[in-house]
Amino acid sequence: MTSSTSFPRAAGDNNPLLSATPINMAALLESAHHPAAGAVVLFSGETRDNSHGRQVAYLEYEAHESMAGRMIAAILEEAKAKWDLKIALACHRTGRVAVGETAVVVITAAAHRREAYAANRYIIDRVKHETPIWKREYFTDGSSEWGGNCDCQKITGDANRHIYETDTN
Amino acid sequence: MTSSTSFPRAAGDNNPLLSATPINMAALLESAHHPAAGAVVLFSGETRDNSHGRQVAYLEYEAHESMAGRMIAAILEEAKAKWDLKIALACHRTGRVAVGETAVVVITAAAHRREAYAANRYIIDRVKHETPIWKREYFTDGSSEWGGNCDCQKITGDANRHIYETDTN
Amino acid sequence: MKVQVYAALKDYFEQEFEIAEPVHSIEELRLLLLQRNPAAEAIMPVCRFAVNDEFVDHRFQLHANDILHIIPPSSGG
Amino acid sequence: MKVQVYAALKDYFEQEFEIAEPVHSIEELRLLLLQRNPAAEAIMPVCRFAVNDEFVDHRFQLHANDILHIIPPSSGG
Repeated sequence: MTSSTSFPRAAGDNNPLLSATPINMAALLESAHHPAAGAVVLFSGETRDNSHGRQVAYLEYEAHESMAGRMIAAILEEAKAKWDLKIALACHRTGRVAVGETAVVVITAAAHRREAYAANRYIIDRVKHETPIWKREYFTDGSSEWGGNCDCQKITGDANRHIYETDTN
Repeated sequence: MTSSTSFPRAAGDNNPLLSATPINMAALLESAHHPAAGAVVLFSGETRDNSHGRQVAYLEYEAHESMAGRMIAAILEEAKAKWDLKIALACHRTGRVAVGETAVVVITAAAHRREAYAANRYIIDRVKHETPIWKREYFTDGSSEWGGNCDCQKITGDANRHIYETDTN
Repeated sequence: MKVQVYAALKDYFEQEFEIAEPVHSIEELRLLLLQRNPAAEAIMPVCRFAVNDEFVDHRFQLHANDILHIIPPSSGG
Repeated sequence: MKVQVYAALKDYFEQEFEIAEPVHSIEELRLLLLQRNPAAEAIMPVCRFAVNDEFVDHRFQLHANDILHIIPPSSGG
């Protein structure tokens, strides 16, 4: 993985979109209040201690950072416009993420909760399916493998067409 | 409002279900990690600076505390069982809540994000519609009024039957 | 019988008061309160009643020592 | 032409390498890589190609100075 100290940032916000070090969740949440937002939704994707029946020791994330950062920023901007969000933040970890630690966080703030939830789910679904970020699962037995790929194209026949559980319209 | 220092608590958790003082969001979120939970969703309902076109100065929440606490605990337990949540927390403010401050927080942690989002929305919808908690809106012009009642029964004809946007089954 | 009301109901009744008259059901209590303040008809139909912290319906039979809470529609969150 | 691959693709190719042969399209590049390592057929069909950090389709015309990134299916989050 390319190491980098200057991660891309979303327009008008100071939070990195990718982070090689643990995400400061408290600070991020604290930064997400807005006087016109009655609803703030935070999603934290965290390393589970098991995957497909095997005991997970930790994950390691690799990213094509310049593309991933630019894509996350674009997804946030799109969601902001679509749901009139007051705030939209996201940050994805690279490197080693221990069990119970946050691998990705998404925060959305909107006037009402319907929009905050819908936008939040939209952002995380797209980040997970579309951005060039990959996890390698390290198991407690010492083995490891590339994990949990998006396999939408087995159904859509197109690597750029994904299936999302929620209707995002 | 009855003042009380011993709010009811949910079984097996140390967070108060009602709080007369600002909610420590960072601590609550920090307490919501679980090794078997890959998804944590937090909802924060916050005071907006406007309501029906009027400028809001702050809100004041009143509760029938013993009932509200017991009902919130029951809703959390029901959601936990329904979606196999690893963690379900909620806390609702009483007293004065400034613009941008949290009036109610719900945190759900589940193996996967679908369950964490669905349960979170289910809990906040029920807390808002069903529990004996009321807001009084104080406007910047000095006036105030009881605000934003649940009015589902105008449609259902029954104060105990509510309409939820999401299919909670 | 002790009655406690909340939120917008406080515009119509004292926050806490005693009922000396013999009332045997929620329905009788409701009618008594509307006699005391007919304007409460604006909100009473949408309120729920709780006895000893459990919601009850209008046919619920009351006892002299019951503690009544009258619960306007929720506006939490 | 410089090629960079990620994640599971690194089981089949060096993380970064140069292509000296003249290839004019993504499709030609794809075939060349499968000649070099036929086992990559297991993953190549589900990969996306990016040139200068933009996704491109198989008909995209390549130039000698392009930087190619081959992107396996995402597994973020």
